[in-house]
Amino acid sequence: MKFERYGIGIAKGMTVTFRHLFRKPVTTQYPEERLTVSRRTRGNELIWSKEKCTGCATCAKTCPQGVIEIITSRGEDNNYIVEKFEVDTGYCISCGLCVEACPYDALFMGYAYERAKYCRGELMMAKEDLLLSDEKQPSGYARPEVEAALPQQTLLLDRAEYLDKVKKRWDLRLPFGF
Amino acid sequence: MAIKTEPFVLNLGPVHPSTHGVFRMRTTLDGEVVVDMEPVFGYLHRGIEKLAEERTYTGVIPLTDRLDYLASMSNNLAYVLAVEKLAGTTVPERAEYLRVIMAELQRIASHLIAVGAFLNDCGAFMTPILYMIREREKILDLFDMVCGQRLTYNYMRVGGVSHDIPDEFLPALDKFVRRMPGFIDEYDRLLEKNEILLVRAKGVGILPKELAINISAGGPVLRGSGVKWDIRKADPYSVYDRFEFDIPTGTVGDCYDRYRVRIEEMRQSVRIIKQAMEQLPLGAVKSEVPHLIRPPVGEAYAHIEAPKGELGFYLVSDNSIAPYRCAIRAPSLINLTALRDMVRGWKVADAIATFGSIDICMGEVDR
Amino acid sequence: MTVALSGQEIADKLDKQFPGGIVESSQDSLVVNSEFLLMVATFLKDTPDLDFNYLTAITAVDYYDYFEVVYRLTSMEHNHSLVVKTRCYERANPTLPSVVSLWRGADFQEREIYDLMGISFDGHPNLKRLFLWQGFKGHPLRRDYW
Amino acid sequence: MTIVETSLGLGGRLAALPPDWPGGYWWHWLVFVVIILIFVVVMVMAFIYMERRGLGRLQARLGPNRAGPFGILQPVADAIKVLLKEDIIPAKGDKLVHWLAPVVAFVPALMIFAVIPFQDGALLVDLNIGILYIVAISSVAALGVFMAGWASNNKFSLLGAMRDVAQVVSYEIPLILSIAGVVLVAGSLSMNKIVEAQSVPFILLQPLGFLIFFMAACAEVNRTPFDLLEAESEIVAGFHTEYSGMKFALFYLVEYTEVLALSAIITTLFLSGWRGPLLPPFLWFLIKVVAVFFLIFWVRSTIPRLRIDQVMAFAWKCLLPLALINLFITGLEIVALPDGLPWFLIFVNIAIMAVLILLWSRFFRLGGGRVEV
Repeated sequence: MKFERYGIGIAKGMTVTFRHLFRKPVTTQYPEERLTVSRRTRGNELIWSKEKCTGCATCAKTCPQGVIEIITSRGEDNNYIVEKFEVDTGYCISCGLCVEACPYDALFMGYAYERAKYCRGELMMAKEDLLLSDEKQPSGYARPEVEAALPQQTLLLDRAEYLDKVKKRWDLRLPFGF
Repeated sequence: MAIKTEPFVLNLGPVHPSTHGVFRMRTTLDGEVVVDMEPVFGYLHRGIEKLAEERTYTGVIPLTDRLDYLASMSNNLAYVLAVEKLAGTTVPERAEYLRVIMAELQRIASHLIAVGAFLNDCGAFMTPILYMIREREKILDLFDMVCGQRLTYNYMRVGGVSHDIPDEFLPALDKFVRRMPGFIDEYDRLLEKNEILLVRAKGVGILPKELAINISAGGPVLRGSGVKWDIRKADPYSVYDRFEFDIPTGTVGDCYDRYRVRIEEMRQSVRIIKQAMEQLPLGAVKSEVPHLIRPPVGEAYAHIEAPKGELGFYLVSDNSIAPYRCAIRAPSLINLTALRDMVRGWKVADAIATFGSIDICMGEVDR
Repeated sequence: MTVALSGQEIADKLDKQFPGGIVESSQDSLVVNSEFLLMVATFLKDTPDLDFNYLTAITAVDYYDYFEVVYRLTSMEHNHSLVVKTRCYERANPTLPSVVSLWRGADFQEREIYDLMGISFDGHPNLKRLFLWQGFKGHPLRRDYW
Repeated sequence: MTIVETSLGLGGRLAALPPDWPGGYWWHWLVFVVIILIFVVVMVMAFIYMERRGLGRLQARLGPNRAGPFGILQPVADAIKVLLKEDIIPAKGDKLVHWLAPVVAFVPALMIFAVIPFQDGALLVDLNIGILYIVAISSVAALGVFMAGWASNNKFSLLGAMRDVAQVVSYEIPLILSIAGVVLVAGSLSMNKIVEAQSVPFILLQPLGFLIFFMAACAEVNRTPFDLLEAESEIVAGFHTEYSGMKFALFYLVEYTEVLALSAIITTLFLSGWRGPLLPPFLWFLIKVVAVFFLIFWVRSTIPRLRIDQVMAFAWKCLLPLALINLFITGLEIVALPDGLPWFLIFVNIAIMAVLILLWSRFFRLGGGRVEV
């Protein structure tokens, strides 16, 4: 006679949950604790280099959503002058194909991820909004030279060690995280 | 004396806590018993097959991310395999291995969500799914490291993959692969032998072997019914013929078998990743492919073993830069064919559990 | 490895059985006259050395002149596959026989084709639109739909 | 004792009371009503906080920790949020019944506390049939739930309400039978007397009774694994699908009040109530209540939900026979040893419990429940 279903499975499961009471929680306290994002992150903005862009419009052709609008005029040295470079980031799906396609490394994905806007109109990015600035840093997506300079990503895998390093909220320092 | 009862119609969905998206089950109930059930789709229909006809061959890859959004890598892989077959592109060895690693990581991630959601549907209040999301986060971190996105990866390209892995990827992957079996054991301890789960899932929602084949089920649903059929073994694509792994199968095809098959598949995936890491060669990750691909006139079908079943892309080319037709064999949709047979006569709670055990993703069902 | 059976070889076999049933055959596929579709499908499913018990997928392609419906069959027993096609030349009200009685896996896929391509399937138990709502005008996957 | 003394002292000034009533009746009444109300509201808030933080920790996350230090004001924030919400009544619902349902559910839940002894003699009324009163009152709450389900004009609500009625009626029987065992040992129905009789906690003398009571009571107050009536993965929110605002808050309060009552009753019946060394009795009572509550939400965090027919089968085929056997064995022990039960009976009873559970596990069947349609 074999006894197997007298509650042993439930008891086992309860030990598993009980053990979690003494583990560190994996949650990140977001606004206070910020993890370093991937070096190749495709943040929700595009960065455009005025100097490098030749106005070839490869990006506009590649974009699957057709959100890049580019108008050029003929300059003095037989080169293109970019009159208009507009990205409707509301329709952008952050696929990064434009950045990969750019033959002159003039486009970058943004490193920031908190670029929500309050109205739809602000999502329309013109030339000036797309330029590199202190706030707008490029990510290393398809740009190995940028990637090398960026800090390493924090992984959940290394979270236990990571937690000891960051400045902790005071209630996180208490036993069991309470 | 028999009690006179009257059936009534209850709409489970489209907005319901456990329909995994916007699926609707129009159930006819007699008390608690499901007398009839009709699935209603289309709330997430975005016309991806039509959209694909308007985009370049590379531009379709981001669309495939949005099919089964819990397994974007697998979708990418199936699509690029089809284009490569169509255009006759060769793929460097290293890229093949990277694809396998990514696809298997993705399988683990998708199965974690599938199992977690199934257990949640059975009423285990959030605990299993939260434990499983914790592990899935680690996989998403790895994907993020490689391709900069956590859900819509857009990683595979025709003729390879878009980027080589960064230096810190392999140590992190190694750490993950070493830890993952322990976590799978923990999930087993949590609920495998739980009496309540057994009574809820064993013998419930049975899909017999013959019916499973007849409805063209795929993936864990087919294997849970005891059919040893895995495209990675039956029709090896990429470099799957170089790895050793088993195909776990169930016996009767109930919810519990499907749940066990998914758990075992995660172990096998870890095994494949380990072998792929050992064999990973050096070299290029992308072959020379023109910016705008113009495959010759013709057609090609490529299928892979996606986490949810056989995912196939049927491409017809008319030698232009966009596919003439891009048809998708969506496993989630086809696996639902027998849902009515599986839930009829069971209680509402069983209908939910059975539906959860099939594991669908509405993005793929409705396309 | 799943062996893709040559359409020509199968066509030779079928030609004796169903004279006039095979329109065209190539290495990859064979095209069946739509009137013979159900008979050919039954033969392919029930013949022991073919034994196509698994219907992988059904798709339809619009070539303006005709619709081509592609049946992708697999045998799990012998691990081989075959592509059967059939054509439908009418555009206003294209009709094909349904294979749901043989493979129930065709159920939703035929409904999907009916919905998006506008091909009706005779003998389908529940031929309704799958993704779009009843009363939707047109069939979006046709090439002339805008 | 101090509270009672004060209340008696204050009551001495009231002259117009009937001579056979204790002098401080009205003062006693007033003081304890206020105490119970404050106790219930504060403890419910504490329970909500503990459950949310505790579940968070059990599920490898933090739980709410934003509102106030440690998130201690989270229940307050929740309450404010829920009270500010629009009150919606379904257009085709029965408005009066819809309005009445939360009240009908809440009042009996609160009334249970009338007989819970917080410490020796500190209770609203020491009814000599205390435990019988609890059993009677607690089943009235099911009426409120059913009214809510019926008046909502929603099929999910109705399914949830039907499940609740079926479940409560079935589990009442093993519940009472397991209480009967305790009453036999204690020799009284009065809650205070039951506590006084527990020189050894009855959980040791009545281990099987405790298990049966715990499971049946969990089913009575609809906690996992018997939370069928609000099974969120099946019937959305069960009977309170159509409730919002204040009325929803009231149902939420009912749920936690019932759990608090359950913890208090278990403490009183099986964990020797306010008795304990060193610490003051009231604190002992609180500690035990919280410990029982921890067990309840620990169970909730771990195990899945049963199906309705399995719930019913469990009540009638497993709990009821076991409760009867338990009552029989207890009766035998009492008859055989009329001078009080000796300590070695603890081991005997635990052994009996183990044997019975093992025997009943043989009846465990899988895969049933399909109906031909």
